[in-house]
Amino acid sequence: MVEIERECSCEKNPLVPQVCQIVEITDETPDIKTFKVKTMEGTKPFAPKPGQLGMFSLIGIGEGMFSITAQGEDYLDFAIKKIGMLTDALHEVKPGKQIGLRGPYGNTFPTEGCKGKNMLFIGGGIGLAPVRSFIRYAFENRKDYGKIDIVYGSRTPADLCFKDDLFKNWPAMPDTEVHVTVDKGDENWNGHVGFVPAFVEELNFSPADTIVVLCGPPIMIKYCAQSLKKMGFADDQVVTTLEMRMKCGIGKCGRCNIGSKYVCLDGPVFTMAELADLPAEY
Amino acid sequence: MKLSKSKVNQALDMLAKEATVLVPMIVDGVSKFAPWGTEGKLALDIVNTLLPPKDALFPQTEKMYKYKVSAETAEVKEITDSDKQVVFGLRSCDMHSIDCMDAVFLTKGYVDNFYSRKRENLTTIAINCTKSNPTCFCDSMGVDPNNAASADMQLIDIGDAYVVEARTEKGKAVEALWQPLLEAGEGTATPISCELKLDMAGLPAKLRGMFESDIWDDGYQACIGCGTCTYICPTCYCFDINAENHGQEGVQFRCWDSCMFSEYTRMAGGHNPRPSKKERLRNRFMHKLAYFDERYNKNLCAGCGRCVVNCPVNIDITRFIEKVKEVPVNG
Amino acid sequence: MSDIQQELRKTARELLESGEVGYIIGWGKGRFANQTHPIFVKDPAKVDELVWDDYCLSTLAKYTQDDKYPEKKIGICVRGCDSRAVNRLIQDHQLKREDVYLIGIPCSGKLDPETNEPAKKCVECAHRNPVVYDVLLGSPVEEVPQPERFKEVEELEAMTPDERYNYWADVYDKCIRCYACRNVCPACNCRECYTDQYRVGWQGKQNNRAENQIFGITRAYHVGDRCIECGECQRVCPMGLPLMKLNRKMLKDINNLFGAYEAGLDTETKPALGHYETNDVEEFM
Amino acid sequence: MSVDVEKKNVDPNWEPKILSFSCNWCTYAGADLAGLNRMKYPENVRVIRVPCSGRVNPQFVLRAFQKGSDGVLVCGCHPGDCHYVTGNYFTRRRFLLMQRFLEYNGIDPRRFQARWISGAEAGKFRDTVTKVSNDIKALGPNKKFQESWYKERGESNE
Repeated sequence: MVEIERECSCEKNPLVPQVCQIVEITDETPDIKTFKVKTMEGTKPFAPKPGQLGMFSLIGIGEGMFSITAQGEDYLDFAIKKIGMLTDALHEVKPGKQIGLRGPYGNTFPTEGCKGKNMLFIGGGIGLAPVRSFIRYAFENRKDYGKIDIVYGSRTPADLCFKDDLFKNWPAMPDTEVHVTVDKGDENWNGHVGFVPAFVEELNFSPADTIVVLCGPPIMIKYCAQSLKKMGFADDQVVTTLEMRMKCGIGKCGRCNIGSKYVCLDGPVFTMAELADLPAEY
Repeated sequence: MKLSKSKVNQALDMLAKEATVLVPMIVDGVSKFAPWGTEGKLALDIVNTLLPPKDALFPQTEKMYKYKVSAETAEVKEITDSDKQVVFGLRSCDMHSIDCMDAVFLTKGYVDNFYSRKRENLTTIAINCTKSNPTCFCDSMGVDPNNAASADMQLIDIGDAYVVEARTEKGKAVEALWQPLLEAGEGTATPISCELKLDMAGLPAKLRGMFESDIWDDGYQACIGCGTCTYICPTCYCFDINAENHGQEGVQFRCWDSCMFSEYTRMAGGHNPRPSKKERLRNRFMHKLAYFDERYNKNLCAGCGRCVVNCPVNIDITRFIEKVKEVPVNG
Repeated sequence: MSDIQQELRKTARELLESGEVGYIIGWGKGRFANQTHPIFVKDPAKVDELVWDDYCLSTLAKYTQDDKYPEKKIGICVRGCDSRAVNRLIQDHQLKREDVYLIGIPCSGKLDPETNEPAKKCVECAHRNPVVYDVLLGSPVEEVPQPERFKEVEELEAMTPDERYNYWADVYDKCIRCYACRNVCPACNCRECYTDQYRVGWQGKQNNRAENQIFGITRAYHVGDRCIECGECQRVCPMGLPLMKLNRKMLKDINNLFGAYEAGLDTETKPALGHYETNDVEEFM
Repeated sequence: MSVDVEKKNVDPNWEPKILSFSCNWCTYAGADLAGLNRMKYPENVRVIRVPCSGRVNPQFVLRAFQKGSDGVLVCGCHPGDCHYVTGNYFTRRRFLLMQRFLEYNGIDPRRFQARWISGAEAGKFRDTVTKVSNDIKALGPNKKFQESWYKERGESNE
């Protein structure tokens, strides 16, 4: 049903980063921060399409591939969860820190192919970060898309990221519904409690003319995909984005392959139909 | 034109004035492509060196850029040096592996500048094989041991001399340089073929459907998970990128990595899509025999037999290929 | 030898059929006559794949580390070297004696597949008969004393420091860091090797002399008192590096400083670096 | 390839870099006491405090040489006085072997030493580091095991 666009181009050495600057750091949750990045001249480092990736490097410490969660006229946003050596160090830096950035890498969400369709965005935890780039794109081009549903879940209310978007900005958009759930509530939580896949089933979305964009922890993707299937969604109506250990970002270094496809170059965005043809090794 | 074997040393001397000339040598007991003029014994008679010449294009450790960092600032300076190199006396299988690396590093959207700079500066001079090792099976993998089609120059061993066939501009430049040494003469070599024959017809396609096959359940146990097979393989090209820090400055480098190592695919947070030797060995064989073919339309196995000889526990890709052949289709 | 092979297959069949063991680790034949490889036989009908010939070089005990909580006992063919490796692993609490069934095979040495001469590691072997087993096939062979155990080490010790440095620097320069020596070694049983924790900064991944020196020295030092002198590291090294000269230096000093010591002969003798005496040699006053 | 150039072309103002791993409970206190008593000891010794001499991984020593140290000294409590009862007994075995092993790999054993220095032995601390410093000055700069990065940059590297 949807065709995923694949393109890549590069003029300068794709493996050498450009020096950029972190201009702003926002705490999203106790372990997720959003880093706003500009070039040293104060411009946007590059113009990614929704779903694309950037290789973010704390020079001398390490490089990591992250999805670009938002972009503006002159900046890129990366929402990064503290999980390993690089991200631990990243969470310690202060605004003004100069970092290395290369990209954009990978393919993009099928923004064109989805035009005229209803959109169902499903995110879990930090999995909302890549999906958010598409959500923002859809709102910027609101008339191109039908009804928009956003389902988002995290472990606890404190772990919900992009709270402004979830509770203020997005619900205010026309013909849009935002459904939030947490695995475990607290005394101040009045919303839904439960896992995302079950919540999706509860909400019982209609598969008619709808495209699903799904990202979260592997186990959530697996069970959401089953739930969606039960509800009548076909494999090619469900788009997801994968992660793998990456080093080069340009399909050379070898490690992020799933079968003969490289997640950094041919992915990270795949439809469930495409994934069904690939070995289940991710 | 032909080059008498007695003049090979002179020919190498001439080349070495203009470039680093890598020739098959035995250096301290190890056969490898070493710079002509360094200590070692020229060994043009061995079929395969232990270490392939891939180091010339894709060094085990390659510096990419220097950096300086402070608490706030960062500075990056790309390292672009690349010298002229000649690989002399490489075999068809090793030439095939350069073709494979060209496909990886120079196509599919991005050109790898570190590789391409070295590649542009490299001249390849191949020599046909006059005998094969019992572990050689290149002709089963689509490689002709008598002729390396993509080399800049092919030398054909006719006994006491090599017939010189320059095929590209780079090859013709070498021929011009050698002009004073060359004599008129033609000749052919008796073509050889490998004793070890494998039937590769339809194998990549068949393997693609065998990801879940129980063929993988047997044989991986013996693997010790070392990197010998991948490091001595002429075609293995996977790499890792890391930094070497010295206080506030340092150098970013890339180095060979091996899909046989457990941390190769392990992500931050601990998830590893290929957690055991079974998945890792499957990926290696699949990559060699199926995935690469699917992506680049070539066998990533050149049939040189190095891994067959050197695996500490004799894991043998040729026996695996035979085993795949025996599996009934749709079975 | 073929008698032992017959007996081995018979024993293996019985063990598998009775359900005493889940599988048997032994040697199988490769494509070429001079090749064997470790095989794992589960099916009693396949015991004829087991061989015992002049090329059964691999030590097998390390494979128990891939299956730390076996459902049934693991049957392992053990020669002198394998049995010492089993003892070492038991002593390190990496293996339980009751988890393995040891098929002891006295061994009078194997051949180097390249030269067809007796393999170096076997020529230097001081314990040809298994030191621990549940069943012994054939009868014990005569042990060969090794008065020249440390001869190679002494030759190096006789050099000047600079000569030694250059000798080892040349060795480390050749290393390709494939880690075969580490992975094959029955004494290397850390769950995660320090080299794989390269992000911590122990070991850079670049291949150069300094990093290779760190690896070479640390590997030998980590193996230290656990080296059972099976010589596998040196056998599997694709670059043919003389790694046993490092391991034996450690052992020689242990012998000189702390008394006669050979690892893995039993599970009771405390490893040299795993304990201390209050009256040890004192040089640091 | 030779590295036996140590004594040649040495800058007369060259000062060795010596790393001392000192046990928190004894030697570090001893060094402290030396300071309190205004004892003078060579400033080219850098002290790294460790909880116990048993904490000193032999790799620390290798890394120190790799990163440009000219000498390494490991100091701990006297045998029998370990704060953790047995730590230094293990240190003793470990470094008896390590010293010999480094020597076997071509390092002069004077470049890597271990000493027992208690919290009261300020004078012994001063004497030991002074002696080690003088020994190493006499030996000249160490190039063995060093990363090429430092070798290329010569003496200006700090």
